Amino acid sequence: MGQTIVEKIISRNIGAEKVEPGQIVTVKVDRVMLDDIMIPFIVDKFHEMGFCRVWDPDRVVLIYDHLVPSSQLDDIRHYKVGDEFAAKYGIEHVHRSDGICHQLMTEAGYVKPGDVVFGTDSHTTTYGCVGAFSTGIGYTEMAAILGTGTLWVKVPETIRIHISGTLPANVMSKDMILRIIGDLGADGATYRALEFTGDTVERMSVSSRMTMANMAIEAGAKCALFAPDEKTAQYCGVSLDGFQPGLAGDRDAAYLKTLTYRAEDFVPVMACPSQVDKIREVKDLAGLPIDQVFIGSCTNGRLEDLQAAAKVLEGKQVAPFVKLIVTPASRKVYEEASACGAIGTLVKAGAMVTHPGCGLCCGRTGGILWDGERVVATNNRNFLGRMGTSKVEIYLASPAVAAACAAAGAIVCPL
Amino acid sequence: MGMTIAEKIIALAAGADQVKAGDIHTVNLDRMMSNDGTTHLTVDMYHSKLNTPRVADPKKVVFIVDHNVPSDSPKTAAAQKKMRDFAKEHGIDFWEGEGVCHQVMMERYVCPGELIFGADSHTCTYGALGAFGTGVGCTDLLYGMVTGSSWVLVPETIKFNLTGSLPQGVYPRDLMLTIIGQIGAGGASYQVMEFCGDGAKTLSVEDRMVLCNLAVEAGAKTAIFEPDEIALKWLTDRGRRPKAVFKSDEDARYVKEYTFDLDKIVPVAARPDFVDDVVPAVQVCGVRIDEAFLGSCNNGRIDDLRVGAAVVKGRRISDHVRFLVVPASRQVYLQALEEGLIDTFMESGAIVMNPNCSVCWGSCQGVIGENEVLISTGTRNFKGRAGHPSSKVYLGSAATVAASAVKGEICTADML
Amino acid sequence: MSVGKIFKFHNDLDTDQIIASQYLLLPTIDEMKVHAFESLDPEFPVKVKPGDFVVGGENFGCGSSREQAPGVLKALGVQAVVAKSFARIFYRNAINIGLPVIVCRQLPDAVETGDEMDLSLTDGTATAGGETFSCTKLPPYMKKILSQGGLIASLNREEV
Amino acid sequence: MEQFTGKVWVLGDDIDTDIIIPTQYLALKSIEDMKQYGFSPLRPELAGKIEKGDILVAGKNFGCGSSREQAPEVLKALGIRCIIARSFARIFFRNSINNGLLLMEQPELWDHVREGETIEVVVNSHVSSNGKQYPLTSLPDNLVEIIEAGGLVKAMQARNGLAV
Repeated sequence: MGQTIVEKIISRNIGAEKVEPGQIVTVKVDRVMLDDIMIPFIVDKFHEMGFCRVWDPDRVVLIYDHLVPSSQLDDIRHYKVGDEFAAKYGIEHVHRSDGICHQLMTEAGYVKPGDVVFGTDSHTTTYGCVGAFSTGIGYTEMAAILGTGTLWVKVPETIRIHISGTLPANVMSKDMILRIIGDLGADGATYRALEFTGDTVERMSVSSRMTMANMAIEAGAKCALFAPDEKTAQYCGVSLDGFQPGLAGDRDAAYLKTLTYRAEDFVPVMACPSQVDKIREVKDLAGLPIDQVFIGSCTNGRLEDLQAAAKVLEGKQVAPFVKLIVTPASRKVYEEASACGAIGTLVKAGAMVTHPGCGLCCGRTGGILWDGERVVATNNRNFLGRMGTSKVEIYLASPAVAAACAAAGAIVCPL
Repeated sequence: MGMTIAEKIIALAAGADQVKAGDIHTVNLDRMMSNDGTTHLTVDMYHSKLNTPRVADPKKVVFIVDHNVPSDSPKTAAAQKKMRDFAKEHGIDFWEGEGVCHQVMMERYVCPGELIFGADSHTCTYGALGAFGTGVGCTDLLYGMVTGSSWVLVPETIKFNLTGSLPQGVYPRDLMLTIIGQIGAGGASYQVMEFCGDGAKTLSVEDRMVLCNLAVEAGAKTAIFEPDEIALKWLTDRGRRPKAVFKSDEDARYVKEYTFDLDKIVPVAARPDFVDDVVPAVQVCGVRIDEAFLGSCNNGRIDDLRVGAAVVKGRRISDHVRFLVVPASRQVYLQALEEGLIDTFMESGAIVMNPNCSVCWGSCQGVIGENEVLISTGTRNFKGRAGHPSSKVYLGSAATVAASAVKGEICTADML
Repeated sequence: MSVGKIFKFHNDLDTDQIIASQYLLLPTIDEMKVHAFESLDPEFPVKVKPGDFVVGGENFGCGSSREQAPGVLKALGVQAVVAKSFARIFYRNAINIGLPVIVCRQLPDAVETGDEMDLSLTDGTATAGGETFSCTKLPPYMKKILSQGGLIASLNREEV
Repeated sequence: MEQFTGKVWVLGDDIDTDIIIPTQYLALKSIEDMKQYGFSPLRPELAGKIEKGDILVAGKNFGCGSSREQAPEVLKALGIRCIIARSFARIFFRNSINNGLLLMEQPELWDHVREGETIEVVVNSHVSSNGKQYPLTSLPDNLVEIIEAGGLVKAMQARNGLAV
């Protein structure tokens, strides 16, 4: 009997031949990510637990992203606590204004195929895009990992998502994952791993895969994995070792179920207020007037996303009285988007380009809205009140759709 | 009796042949600007306090959202929505995210000879083009919007004779801070600061904006330069024409005269918590900083970004410093992008934001914490201006701010 | 006018101290007023009673054009502001909303916070500590605005 | 066997962590400062009404969304004794156990229970509402260990030789 990707990673991690779904095991942690919102809480728990050293400072990454730039006085405390903790325990990987945690973890090479990674943010599932087992945890567990380097996990069952064929021109990986979440439901993958396979997936860029792994949590998934390939190796700046190339689900692995999609069947879609699994085709929503568009986040703030938006907005202007806010996912993305002209195109079209960070997606600043306003956003959640009051309507979409809506001042489907 | 430029502008707006300091006149306003710091209150008053709500001439009114951009809270969003809805309903020019209001006004509206009210104290910036711009409150602005007119007390004028030219590494901001340091925070209260002399001819329109913009920090009602060929070319390049080109008469009355030799100006800094507490920058070197800010309607233009970028190029911002770089407008941002300045700032580790008031406004972007120290190219260093009441703000030139960001403590650019 | 208690502040008292930027976008003046003078005296909004006075030195109200500054003082019931001199936008704003602003060169140095004071706008005098100080009279134009209850009230009256 | 009664508050499906405690309050200094904002996007009045010992009954996927552990901590600070839902999102589940907040899955109770009624819970056995009993399953052993230790912090304190 073969194994799925997540089973293989866990087996290797614990030195077992094989693990079974449902089995509870203790894994050795390869890397942890601590984000600025949670740092003071983690530090408090760490000390309360009685630890006096971090198990392996080189495996710890601190990232300030939700609170950058500071918008409230309380934010400063989080930087200070992080800086002091890093200095005291010899943690050198501290990113103070370089972008969103999930983007940096993969982009800066902190995560490699086959790694076991935990982060204090639910979108830690993102690193499955390079074939790592990664998931979000709370600050108490993070404090325990910092002291022990281990964590218990239940081996998840795996749902396979198989996609083959060629995507229509106006469809991005965001449209695919939204549709899949709609099909699974917001809790359809709770406690489970997703594994993406098929020639469509194989042809996708690592960035596109990242969008899908990122959003797996919106179906409740514990993690979401793609088999690492040459593209992955190049992205991570590694050559695949003896273990990594075989890190694909076995033919005879036991999947809980397999969902099969034809790429040609995907169309541009949106998640409607206020559930991520409330999916409708963009064409059915066409004409709804909008007040704001947000392009950014760990879901869709990468170079290819900004390029897709710039392509739509080239030579066009954002509609009157509509705001377009663009927040690149990282400093590197910003620099590359500047070099290729995408930033220039977007700013000329009327966009406000902010510094890389979580921005509006985490709802603290970056374009908060008021009662009755409607926003089209490329991020991962449209929960009630997430971007302002509970009377703000949030529609989630791909960067191409979002850009088209910005120009039209209404929901519209790009060609 | 001759008149000064300011008196001539008021006379024209009042339809009078002659005005003199101390007179109160009813004037027609050429333009009114209001931003998101107060417009929600103006709109509320419009709806709740007027017997006959109306806008005399929507074409003379400009609304600019620049203070909290992008919006930082539901309350901000509500205030801005009120403004947006009102502009939409009345056909008022509306800009959001385009840049700091005074920069946008200069780029798109201000013409020599105009009398402009802005619901923001730094409206005095427009004197760089020979316009009379002055800051008012939202009640004044509302009255102006409804009637197209207002009352003004004709101010006295102080002449600032500028000679020589600024040395390398010394900037118009150093000059203006030096002037304010000398005459004091109330040194030109209710008065007009008129800049003239050979030294004035060495200054670009952007340089003149730096001087005029800070005039309110000396209490001035406005500041003004004669619209010379430099100003008129600047205006023509942007496709606009003057309303009137005024020079002060030979026998115009000045209440006081000062002469400043530009050659003698050195890099300076204003110490917390007063803009007129100005000392040579070398005297404050060594103060550890937590944040640095390059931007604002005073010092966020392309010249300033060039100066800052030249300092940080090939260097890293100190680990413990948050260096916010915020171009004053979309046009400035695009120019900086084209020149590679934005890339230079990003590579150095700076935080680059969309054009807005940012740290200078001190309420929602780059706020500083308890006992933190900021060095800024903003307009003010009042107690708590940038965040916690215990925090401290120093004002310096773009070069000093950028150099300090690299070093992690206040230093001048030549000390790196 | 009647007797009120004095709250005295320093020279060059700027509008950021009267009401900080972070509160300016609150929906109403009433929501802002509880933050008046927060950096200097957080208890001020509780301690000040209707009819009390704010006394300043030179250049009172310098800084921004925020009308919220005189607005919160008026909303807290401050009877008048007396200072050696005023920054012009603050002065204009105060008149426009009907808050008396009185220039008096001598009084500020002779009084302290907590002293009682009596102000007569018609006589142009202020009395504190048994001493009477003469104040600069308002120009008739501004007096008219003030007596009509502010600029908007005067506009509405003209239209009647 | 542990048993208790409590007054019921009823919530729907997919109650996410942004509803339980919105992001804008997450950087407040303490859970005590945050708790007044619990459920504010959905039912702003609720935080003020919940009393110590009350029970939340919810639909499926309770606690979905972010990994913010402030969510179970806020509920605990409000005095919630336990949550009975048709199902829980996994990070919320882990975070609750680690904080000693009792969670139980029960597929049918939600369809029948009414807000304001008092129900009786017998842990690992059943819950009684309106004269009817609904079965409860028991937790896996490793979780029982954490709960028995008094939460993860206490478990770690014991490991580090601190007096508990």
